[in-house]
Amino acid sequence: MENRIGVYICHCGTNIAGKVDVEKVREYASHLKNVVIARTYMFMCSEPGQEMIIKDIKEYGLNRIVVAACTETLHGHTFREAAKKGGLNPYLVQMVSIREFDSWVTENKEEATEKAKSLIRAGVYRVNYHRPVETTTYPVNSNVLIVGAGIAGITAALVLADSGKHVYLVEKQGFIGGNMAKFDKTFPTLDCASCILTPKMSAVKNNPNITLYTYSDVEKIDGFIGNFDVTINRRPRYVREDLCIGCLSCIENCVYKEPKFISEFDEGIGKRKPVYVSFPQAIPLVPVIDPETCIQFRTGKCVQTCLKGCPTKAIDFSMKEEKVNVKVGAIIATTGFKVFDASRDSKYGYGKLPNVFTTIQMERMLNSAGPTGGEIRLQDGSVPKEVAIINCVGSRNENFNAYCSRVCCMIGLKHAHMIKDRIGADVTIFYTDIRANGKGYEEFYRKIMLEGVNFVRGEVASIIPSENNRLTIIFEDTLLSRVRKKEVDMVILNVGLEPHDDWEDVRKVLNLTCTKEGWLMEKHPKLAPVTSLSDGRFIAGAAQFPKDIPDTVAQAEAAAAEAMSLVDRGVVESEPNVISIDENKCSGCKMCISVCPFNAITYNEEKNIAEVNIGLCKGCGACNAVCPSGAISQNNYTDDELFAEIMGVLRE
Amino acid sequence: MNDNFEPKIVAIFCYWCTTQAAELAGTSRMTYAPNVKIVKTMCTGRVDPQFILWAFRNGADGVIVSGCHPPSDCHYEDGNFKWFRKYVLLSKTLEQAGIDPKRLRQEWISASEADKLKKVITEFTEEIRALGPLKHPIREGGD
Amino acid sequence: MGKPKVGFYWFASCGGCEESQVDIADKLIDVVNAVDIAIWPVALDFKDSDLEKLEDGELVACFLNGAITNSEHRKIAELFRKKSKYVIAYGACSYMGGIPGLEVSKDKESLIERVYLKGDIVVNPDKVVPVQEFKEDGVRIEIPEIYERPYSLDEVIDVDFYVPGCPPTPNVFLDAVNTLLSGKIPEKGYVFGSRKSLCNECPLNKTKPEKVLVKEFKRPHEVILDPEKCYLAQGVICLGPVTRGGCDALCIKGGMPCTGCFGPLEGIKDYGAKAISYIASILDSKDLDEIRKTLEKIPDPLGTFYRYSLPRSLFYQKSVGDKK
Amino acid sequence: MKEITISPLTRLEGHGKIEIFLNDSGNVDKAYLVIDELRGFENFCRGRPSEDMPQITQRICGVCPTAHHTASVKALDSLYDVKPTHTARLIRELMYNLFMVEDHALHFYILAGPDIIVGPKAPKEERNVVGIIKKVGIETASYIIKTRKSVRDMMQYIGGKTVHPVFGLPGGVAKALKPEDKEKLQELAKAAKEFSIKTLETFKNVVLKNKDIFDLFMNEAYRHETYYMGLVNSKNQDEFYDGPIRVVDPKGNEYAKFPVEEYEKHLAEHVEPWTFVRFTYLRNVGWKGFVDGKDSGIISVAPLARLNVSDSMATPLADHAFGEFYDTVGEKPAHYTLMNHWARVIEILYAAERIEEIVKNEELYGKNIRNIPEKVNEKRTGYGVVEAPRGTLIHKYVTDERGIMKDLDLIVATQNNAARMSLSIERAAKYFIKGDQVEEGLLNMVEMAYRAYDPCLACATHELTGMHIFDLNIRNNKGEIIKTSVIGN
Repeated sequence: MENRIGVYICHCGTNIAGKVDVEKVREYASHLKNVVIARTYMFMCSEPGQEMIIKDIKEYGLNRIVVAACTETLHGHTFREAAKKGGLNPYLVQMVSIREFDSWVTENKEEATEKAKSLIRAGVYRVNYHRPVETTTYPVNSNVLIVGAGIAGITAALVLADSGKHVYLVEKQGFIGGNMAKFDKTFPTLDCASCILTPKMSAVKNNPNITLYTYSDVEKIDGFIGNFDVTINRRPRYVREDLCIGCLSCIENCVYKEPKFISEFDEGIGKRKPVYVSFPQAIPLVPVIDPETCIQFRTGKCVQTCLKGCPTKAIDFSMKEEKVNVKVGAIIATTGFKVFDASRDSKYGYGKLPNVFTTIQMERMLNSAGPTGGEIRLQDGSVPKEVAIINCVGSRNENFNAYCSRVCCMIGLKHAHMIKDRIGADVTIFYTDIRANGKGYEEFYRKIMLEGVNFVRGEVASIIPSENNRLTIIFEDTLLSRVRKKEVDMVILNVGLEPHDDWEDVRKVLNLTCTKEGWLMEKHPKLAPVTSLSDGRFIAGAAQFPKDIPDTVAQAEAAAAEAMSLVDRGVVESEPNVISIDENKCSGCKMCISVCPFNAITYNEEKNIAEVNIGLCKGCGACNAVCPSGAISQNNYTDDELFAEIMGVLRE
Repeated sequence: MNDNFEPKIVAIFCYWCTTQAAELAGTSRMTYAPNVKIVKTMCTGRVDPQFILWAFRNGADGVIVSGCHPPSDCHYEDGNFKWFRKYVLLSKTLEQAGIDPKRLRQEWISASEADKLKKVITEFTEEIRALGPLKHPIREGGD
Repeated sequence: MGKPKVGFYWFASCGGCEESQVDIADKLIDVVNAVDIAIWPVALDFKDSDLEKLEDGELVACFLNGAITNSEHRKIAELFRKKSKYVIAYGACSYMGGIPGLEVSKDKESLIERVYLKGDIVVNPDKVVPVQEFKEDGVRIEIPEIYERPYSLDEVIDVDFYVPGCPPTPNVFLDAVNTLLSGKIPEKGYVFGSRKSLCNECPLNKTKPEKVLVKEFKRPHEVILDPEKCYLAQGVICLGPVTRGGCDALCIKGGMPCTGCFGPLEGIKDYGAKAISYIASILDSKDLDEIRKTLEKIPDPLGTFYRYSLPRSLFYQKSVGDKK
Repeated sequence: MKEITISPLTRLEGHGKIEIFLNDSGNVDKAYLVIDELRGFENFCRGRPSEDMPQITQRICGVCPTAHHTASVKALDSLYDVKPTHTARLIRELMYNLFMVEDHALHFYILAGPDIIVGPKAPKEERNVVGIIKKVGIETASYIIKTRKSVRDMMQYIGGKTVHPVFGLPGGVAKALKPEDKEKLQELAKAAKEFSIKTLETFKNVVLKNKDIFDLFMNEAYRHETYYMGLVNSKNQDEFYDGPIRVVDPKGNEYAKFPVEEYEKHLAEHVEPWTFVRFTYLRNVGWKGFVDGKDSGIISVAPLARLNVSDSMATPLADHAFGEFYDTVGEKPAHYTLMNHWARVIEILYAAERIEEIVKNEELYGKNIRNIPEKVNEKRTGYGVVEAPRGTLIHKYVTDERGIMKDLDLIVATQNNAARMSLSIERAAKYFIKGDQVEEGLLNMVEMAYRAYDPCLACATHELTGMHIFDLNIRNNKGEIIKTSVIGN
């Protein structure tokens, strides 16, 4: 039966119609071969727009649909569904982007109109070759994997667990809580971070629907949306979680009487023993033994007082790596951020000059549970009288990070307030612009100003030591545009946020897309802000881009909701773009097997042909490109479809 | 010479990286030459050298293929490398057959590099404009 | 009615096609008995007046070998088309342009100069070169118009079937003859030989690993091939995967890789491009520079991947059968 | 004068033709051998890897591909300075002699046979394969076909393919023979020898025992006193595969003996505007136009020439036949063109005897068939020469340091004979065609003049498209065709 094509051209308000003469294009399209009806409409994606297609399919006996509008990424699904409602196989629809690929990127109206014609022509040529694609549906595993147990991961985990989904929460560190666990107070309300976080942390611990894997990494993810097969690697903490009761007597009894090793959690300003917990309320309250510093591991000749002191003999020096396999239907990546390493920008003298700290170190210093018990001290133990806070360290700077880290301004204000509040020191904030664009933020900014904090709009040139351990800041006052000096006792560098160093590996393991800096990419900034480009994988928190706690929590709950809607749906469609092999054409030359990255194709010795396991096929089409017998065709990307499309964009 | 010559250019982009970059360029309203028409495949590994010859045969003066950055951006392990290998061998063949290999351009443009996409498209269009229309028997095939 | 009339003819060919027809040897007699060979220059005296005398469509089939390289070839080809029910392009030259078809990528002028003026041992002080029309006291000798390039037969006339090979093997020839005699006429454009590629019948295919990944491609004279192992897997370019089978893997049995004289299978638009696609794809390297260097060592992609098919390639083929 | 017009005749083009022009008195004025098309191996081989040449250049000719293949692979040996292993050389020689047997046999029985066996003056419709079968009987006929086939099957086994073999590689061959092949080969050798003896007998019966034909063979019309050229071994014996090129003058004295690397010194090519073929001649004697004699550089190659440049034959039976030959002809060199037929059957015998020797040699079945070439020689130039059935065949390649072809020069057998062929045609025409009485049988005798050379126009015109038939046109003084004929070679 010959093809009957309907072409639908979207105005998208003025987004398209403002540039493209849609009527002209419609007129042109209506004369293309096999086109039965061509229409334009204000918003094709709207209910009436879809109805129009459904109606025409019945009325005009359409068996092919071309929609010229935004992009397939955005609305491909919408129009496939419409076709389905009209009784067509959804894959007999071809979407043509005349917005993103034309009206939005073309200046001249005539040119935009001409381009739209050729793109639509290509779509029409192509759709002629579309074949119905039958996708199977797979049951969805209702478990969810969450990678990263900071405030984002914890929030998402609780939302899902409370709704009865089982969550596997994987944390690289020995203890959950992420960066937030390090904070003292949160802006702008100044309520204490732990008061918010600790209840959530223990809720995680106590929720039977949450399996927590700390000190662990996700090693491998196989399978596809709805049916992921996850391999988790649990690094040995040498204290057995099943036996430990969290009395911490091992730390008591460690042969090191005093903590003498740098505490990572305390950002270098505190010390710990070889056996440690990050902080007293840590979850899980099971210490970690660090083999780098533990005598038993370094020499093998330790008296093992920790073990002797352990009531349950939970200490086990022979613990090994352990692989755990879990099956999940959805994945949420909440891998968080790291702060900018201030020593990369030498002008601040960070790491060289005493009394130059970062905001995250200050958080620990301010934290009553922190190394200084909340006391603000210089290296020599004295109390600073003059403190400088320097904003935008590593941010808004082409040499490091061009972007604004969004949270620093508020952190600086918070610290200024707390320092004044606790030690009454004179505080000066060196800022570029103060960005206080959140609920109650501007008010907070005002409040701090009234508290008498000095604000200098300045660009710091360098910090040099001066008499009695003081620091001289040389800077350009960008309001007076003069170079000035300022002497202080303490400098706090307001460092920006960055993706973790290992973002590439994480991206690869989770098969996500990242920006060039390494932030996780969302499918669409507005329409799908917590959905990744890879099916069944969602993202939340500062791993996507720097954001404060309220935004992070909001995103986490959104991601949880997205994941829930997927696993509650119960079924997913199989990958539609899989390949098929025509065994009457296949010569058994094995070239496809050689290029398949997923070992989805195998050789049938006795039939002397190749066979595909579509469960493993992820639809890249590499085998289609090489098949020298023309026996392989990839759904929705057959040779004929692509040849037709290429010809279409070029000529009548 | 070719004052009113408007190059015809086909751009074959992989879905994951360069097509996303093109969509980002759109949402960011970055304007570029209308000469370039995008055809998408799931992966550059899908690109068959036949497509390139087919494009030239049907009137393309230039072809760009762009995918995910090597080594590890490809969502199908190494589709980008598979394309690159074909590209190298094909370019040499084009040259032998008397088609300037500059008319086939290979790029890596990641999902976030809309600016690079704009730059590449603009550059390439000008380069092809300078080269002039493709004159080769491959054109006589045009039916 | 009498025996079906058939005709044989050659255009620009080397005579190998005739040899391949004669090589059916003993079976030749059967063929001769089954049909009435109206025209066969290699064995029987023939003038094209004989051809003109025939009724239109009187020949059931004609087997035409050799590429079309001048106006006279075209004239006779058209005559055969008129007189024959089925026109069969016989052999690589007629089917795809063949090895002399490589000429399409070169220019004619340089040839005349090379051969007649710059020939290594040519003595030609007066710069004499052959002319289209030679006149000298009463003597007049004409040479037909020579085309710029060789054409495959279906670029000049409508062709019904193809017999591939350089030359076709006696078996494929017999298969074609017998199929037509049996009356089971295949669909238009049918290419005789196997429906599958050479690998399908290659005795070495079972020795080919499931994943063929090659570190580098060696030129055939640089290695001693193990005759018992897939040559491609040994790193030598073999075009078996992309080449129609039916040749009994003669070259393979002769210790050399396939060079593709049987041409592509159905659904492949461009033989060479497809060859490039799989050869490049199985290169085992994820280092851009290494990839460049390694592939640089394939000295002549055009001549390697289009050795028999350049005139019929997407690069040069005149009449495109792929019109949308 | 009365014109004989056989017309209308649309002339066949796109292949060679002989143009004979009559003067006012209707006698032959001029005759031309015209080859009229361009192919261009010299052109498109450039840029190709040299190792592909054995397979590419043989597409010049599907009748003698083995000759081109072998000359080509020898050029590669020399380009890479690599000697084939002893086993490889034996395999190449075996292949080559098998080829000589079947190719010579094809010519003697199928192409020349009609004239010799059926008879030059026999009606045209009988002068073809069918006529021969009638004459020699179906058994003999099928015996000939069977033997030729068994030889060609063996060639396929050794070379991969019979038409366009693939086995040749610089430094050796692609495929080794197995010890178990010995038996097969010895049987074949035996069969080939019997066949060649029978063939020689056949020749004697139809020619020597038939006065008319013998007189025709010894007819002045077919006699030219030219130089002769061919390969010889160290004992100045007829050689196909390798050896120096020897040239004797019309008196039979050695004029030159040189390795192929020096061919440019001794040979030159002459160009005529009315044909695409280049005429080879002796550079130091010079081009004197289409005339024979000691002062004309025109040379002749092919079987008769090879015998003429040899002092004897390397194998017993062939050597005996060689003696017989010259005793009968009564001169050495023998200048009678038709004697090529006799020389040819003697060479079949020689080739068969060589095959017998080679298959006896245990080393033929060795495993060591390749020496891997290192790199191209300083000059980046390779020379290869063989005796094709139709005469001396030279391939010369120039490459870059990677062995990629920059240039090639091919001197092929029929080209070496082209000048003398033109002579023969004109002379025979003048002799047989008098007062435009162009009688069919006589006309065929003109054709015989060139057919004796077994010319391969595909080869002769490697620049050109191969062609195997050509027209013979006779035109009156007005240049109008008064008679035409088509000749299959």
